Amino acid sequence: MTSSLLHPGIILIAFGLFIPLIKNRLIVLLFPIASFIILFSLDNGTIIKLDYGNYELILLSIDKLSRLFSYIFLLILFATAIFSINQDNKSEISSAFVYVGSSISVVLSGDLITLFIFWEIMAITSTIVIWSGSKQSYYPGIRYLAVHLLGGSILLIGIIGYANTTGTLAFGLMSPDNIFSYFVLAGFLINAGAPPFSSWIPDAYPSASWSGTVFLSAFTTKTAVYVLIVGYAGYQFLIYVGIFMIFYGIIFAILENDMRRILSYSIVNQVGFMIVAVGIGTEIAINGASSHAFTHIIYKALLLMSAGSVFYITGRTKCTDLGGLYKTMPLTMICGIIGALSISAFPLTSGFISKSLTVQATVYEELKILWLLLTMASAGVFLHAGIKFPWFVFFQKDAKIKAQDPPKNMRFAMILLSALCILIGVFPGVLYSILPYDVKYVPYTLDHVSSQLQLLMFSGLAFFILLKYLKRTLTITLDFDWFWRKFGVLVVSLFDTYLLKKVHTLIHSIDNLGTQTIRSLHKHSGPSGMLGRSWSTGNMALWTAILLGLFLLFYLFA
Amino acid sequence: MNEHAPALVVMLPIIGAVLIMLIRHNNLNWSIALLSGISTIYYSIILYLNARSLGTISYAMGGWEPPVGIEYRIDEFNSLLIALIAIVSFLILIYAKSSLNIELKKNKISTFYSMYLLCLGGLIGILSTGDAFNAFVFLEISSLATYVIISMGNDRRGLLAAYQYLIIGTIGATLYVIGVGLIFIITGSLNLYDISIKLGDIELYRPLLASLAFITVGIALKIALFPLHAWLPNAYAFAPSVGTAFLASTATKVAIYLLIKYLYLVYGFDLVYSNQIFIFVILSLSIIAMFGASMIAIFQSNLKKLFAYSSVAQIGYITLGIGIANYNGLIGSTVHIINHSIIKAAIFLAIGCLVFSSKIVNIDQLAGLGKRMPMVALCITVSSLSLIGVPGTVGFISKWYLVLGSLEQGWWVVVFALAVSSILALIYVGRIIELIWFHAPVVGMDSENKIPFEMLAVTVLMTIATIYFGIDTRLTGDLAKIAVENVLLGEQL
Amino acid sequence: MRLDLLLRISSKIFLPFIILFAFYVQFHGDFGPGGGFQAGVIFAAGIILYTIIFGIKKAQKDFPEKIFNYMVPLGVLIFTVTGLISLSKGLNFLDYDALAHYPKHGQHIGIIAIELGVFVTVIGSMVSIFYAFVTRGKK
Amino acid sequence: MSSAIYNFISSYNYYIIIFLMVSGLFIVVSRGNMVKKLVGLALFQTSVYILYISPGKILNGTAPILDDGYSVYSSPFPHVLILTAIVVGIATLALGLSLVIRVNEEFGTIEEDELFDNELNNE
Repeated sequence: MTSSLLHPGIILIAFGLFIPLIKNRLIVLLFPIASFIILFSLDNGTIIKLDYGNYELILLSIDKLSRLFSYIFLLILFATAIFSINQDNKSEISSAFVYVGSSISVVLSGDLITLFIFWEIMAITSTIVIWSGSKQSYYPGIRYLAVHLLGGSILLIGIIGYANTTGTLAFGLMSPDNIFSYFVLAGFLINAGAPPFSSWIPDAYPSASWSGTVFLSAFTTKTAVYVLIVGYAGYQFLIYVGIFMIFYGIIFAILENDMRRILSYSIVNQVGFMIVAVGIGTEIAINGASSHAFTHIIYKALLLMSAGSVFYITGRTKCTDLGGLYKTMPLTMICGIIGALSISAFPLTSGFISKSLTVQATVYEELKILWLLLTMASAGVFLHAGIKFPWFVFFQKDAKIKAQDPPKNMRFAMILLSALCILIGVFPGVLYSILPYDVKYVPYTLDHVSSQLQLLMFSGLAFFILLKYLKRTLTITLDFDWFWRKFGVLVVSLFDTYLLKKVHTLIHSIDNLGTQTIRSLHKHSGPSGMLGRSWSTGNMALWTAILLGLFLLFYLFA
Repeated sequence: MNEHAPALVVMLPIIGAVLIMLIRHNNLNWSIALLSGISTIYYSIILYLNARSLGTISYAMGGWEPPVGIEYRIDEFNSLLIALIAIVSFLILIYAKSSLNIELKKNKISTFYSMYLLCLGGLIGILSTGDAFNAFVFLEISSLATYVIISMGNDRRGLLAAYQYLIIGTIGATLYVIGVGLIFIITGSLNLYDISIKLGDIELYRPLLASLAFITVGIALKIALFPLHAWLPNAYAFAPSVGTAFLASTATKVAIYLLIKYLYLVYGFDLVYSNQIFIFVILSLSIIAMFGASMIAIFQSNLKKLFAYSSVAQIGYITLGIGIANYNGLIGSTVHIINHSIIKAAIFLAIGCLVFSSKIVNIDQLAGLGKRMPMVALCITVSSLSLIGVPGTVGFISKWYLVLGSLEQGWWVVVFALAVSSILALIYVGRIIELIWFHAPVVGMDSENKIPFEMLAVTVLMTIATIYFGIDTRLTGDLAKIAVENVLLGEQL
Repeated sequence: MRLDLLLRISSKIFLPFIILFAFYVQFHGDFGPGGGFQAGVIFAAGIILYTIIFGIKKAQKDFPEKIFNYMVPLGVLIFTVTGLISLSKGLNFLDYDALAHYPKHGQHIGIIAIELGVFVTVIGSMVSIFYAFVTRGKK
Repeated sequence: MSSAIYNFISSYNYYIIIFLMVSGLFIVVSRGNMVKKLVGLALFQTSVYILYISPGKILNGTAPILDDGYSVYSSPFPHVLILTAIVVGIATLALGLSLVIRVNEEFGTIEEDELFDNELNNE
């Protein structure tokens, strides 16, 4: 067991448990560094094994891909740890460390059981992170937990069945002939925020605290992307799932008013890109997916940090309540814009070089419709996250809020990540060198840069032309479908208000149904219900007689 | 003396019980109980080792050779359970002294020990006897002792619970005896092994099936299979904590063993499972138990009742394995008998600690327990996680085998039911864990009594066992495998 | 206490015979109808009759409740000790052959011993139950 | 004698057993009074005694006491069993009744319905 202490994930979990005892929060920053050093010192292919019944558990197995994901996880943990030094809620930080440690353990695990165990620890600890937000975050946390436990159960069924039918627990490319691999897939996809469970992300993440959201944004979905890359690269089905997620994220982000919810929807959308890439499954696509995960973690954390800073300082999150902060929070504004440009794949930012890989993969595979959709989606991303978020938060009308830039450590964290965004954008070779496959693609060609700039410019133009309509969408109006169709940014003709209303009432009725089910369950199973009440002796004897009679009757005809 | 171990494991607790009744000395009774407990463990382990090395042991009571005389028949399966029960009940005995001092009146304590040992002797008797009627006698001995134990609790509602259990338990035992009587009329024998041989030549199937029905329903009452479970929650809730832990971890398990014995060793696999209806009934009852009881547990506010309902649900898992009836399913059942015994002992002992220190009976009183009594809180948390079947705990092992078994049969519905019922279990356990760790303590609920070392030690030991056996499956899983391979499916394999 | 003279005198006369009959049934049990259970019930019936006629106070003075409470486990002890004796002689539990030099003789002794245990227990429990029910509510 | 009647008469003991069994169970189910329930229970158990003893009887057989005048004996075995069962039944009944007495002392009633409404389902 001594060797498992040298496991970068487990050591982080162990450290995390001690955080409540630590007074000086700067010490906490050492943990990711320690874990990084351990990981760095281990060679690819290092393995820790444990015997478990007839199977063996592989606690640690490193390859290029898992190394990439572990690095970025540690990096973002480090940055967020700096960012969250002012967070007084120690249980949040502690559980966040355990959460990150377990997601690194998932990434480094070599078999399905280990993966599952850490998978579940992730679910539980991330729920605690959500719960640490505020009093209102209790129910979102419960819903979040419910979705993840459902996913976990499906995953467990899949794992057991898969292990039983194939006789191996090793986690690699899952055989598509085996029905259980689809259970596992479903379990993974639920964590990735795939339909029909996409809504847990915007439901749960924004209800965490200003620092909790940053923690949450990076790990659960990206761990899911990792396991999808390992297990399901090249499954065509994933392309459709990804496309759905992309447009789901864009549409709802545009309709949304709360800045952190906007960013959460954009997580769905960005993960959609990655899943599309996983579905394509070629070398460049896998490179695209993993590099996109890498950069996305950085810029999404950056965006959420700037949103978190705004929330921390002003206590507001609604776009309609904010505005004009560029005067009082200039640094936050600049960092937010860098993140926004990154997410929109603006040249010289990190998003540009990673998203290009994915889009290029469709070109190589001659998937024309897919290419068109992805390009359109890129424009959509620019609209909601690239312009909408900074515009409404920092510019627009002046909301006359007294504010200033956040404390030193938060500023430092944001600057760190902004620098990374630009650094990767300017020197793509650094990122490309740690990708799982060799990269021959060169992002900075003239036509690519110019076409991207055109795309961004026109969608930016569209934004400002349509600003008055967009403003109305802040309260969800009738006009947004017209807006989409008119500019062809997205083909969402089906998605008119009528349908939306339908969906809305449907959701409502499902919600009602749920409440009513619980109520009726309580009526029957509760302490005073028919089932939960103490039965009278006669009642029990009657049941005995009935059961006996049934048995005898059955046997009479047997 | 080792060759007489089959008689000794039954008689030692009974002698202990008698001596306690006779001496009635407040300081001595605990020591006598411990003494007879430890000697029972010694002989039960010898019994198991002998059964392993020599094969099935047949012990003729009074020198009368079977099938005329009463035969004690020990194989790898029942000796395993005997050892389990002996060990668990001994540990609970260690725990009992301080707990009983708080919960019982002084003059009742020696009666309690006596009944405890009598019940233990009866349970071991059921396990070891090879005679159908003798099993009934032991069943009644243990049941009578159980009724007394339940009625002794501080809560006066324990009287109602005991009365109710008395009526229902007696009906169950009587139904069992009717079934035995029918077999006796058909075969003219009461020796189970003899019966199983003679049943091969029987052509009169209908009375045989009727006897199966009577025996199944009779034992089902004792094991609290779902629609017949209603006596159990009150009985567990209002008995003294020690009694609850003891009953929950042993009594129902023994009854389940009896059922398994009848289905596999007496009637035989072919007869029972040629009958689709039987499988259907037992499977559907198990699944209903898993759902219904968990559902009720979710809404309970009394802590002991909640876990009592969860016991009903867990019994559903065990009978599910019996219904699945293949190699893995049976291992699942067997392992879960052992595991659930350990888990429930741990949980109810921890609850006993709570009752001891601050009279906690309701769930809302648990709020902030993690801060007030971290050790006990941890025990409850870990063992209830084990109840759900979190990987790395014992509960997972049993569920694993059950899922494997139902997959082998191709019963998807069952697999699905297992998953969903785990979620239900998660909800009621989650409620508790949430209260324990994430809520502020209730004001004015400081612990009044310091929990004595041995109580805490036994509770922690049991909790560690739930984890240890979840990781190291040699002692539970492998022994269960041996039991199933050699005893239950001896002819099929 | 009222003066039910006839009842009291006749029951006083009958009581020794009832007890005697109980012993007859008890010791006759190894080769004829009878045995500890029946004998115990008869014996207990005698005491119960005595209680009914002379009242619970006098009965409890003459036959203290404590004795009967101890008789219950005592009988079981006699039973188990008999079994353990055969164990100590190397035979199976409750194998009466061990109790004497000749197996048949041993059987006789064994049955008597066992029935004695039953006898004691039955008297104890019968009278204890009776006392318990009668004295209830008078405290 | 027609065969139907013969069948009926030859197995009349079983009809008695079934009647006792069902009526005993019925009393347990239908009566709320706890003592009556115990009476029903006793009746229920009695049916079992007859179930055991009746097949042990052999026509023209005598009581199983060795005697030179007889060669056919009824089986003694069921009697032994039932003696045990009766003892168990007595013990159960005694315990049940004592519980009822205690219940009456504690709660002041032995009607189960009232007890359940007032005590168990009133949390």
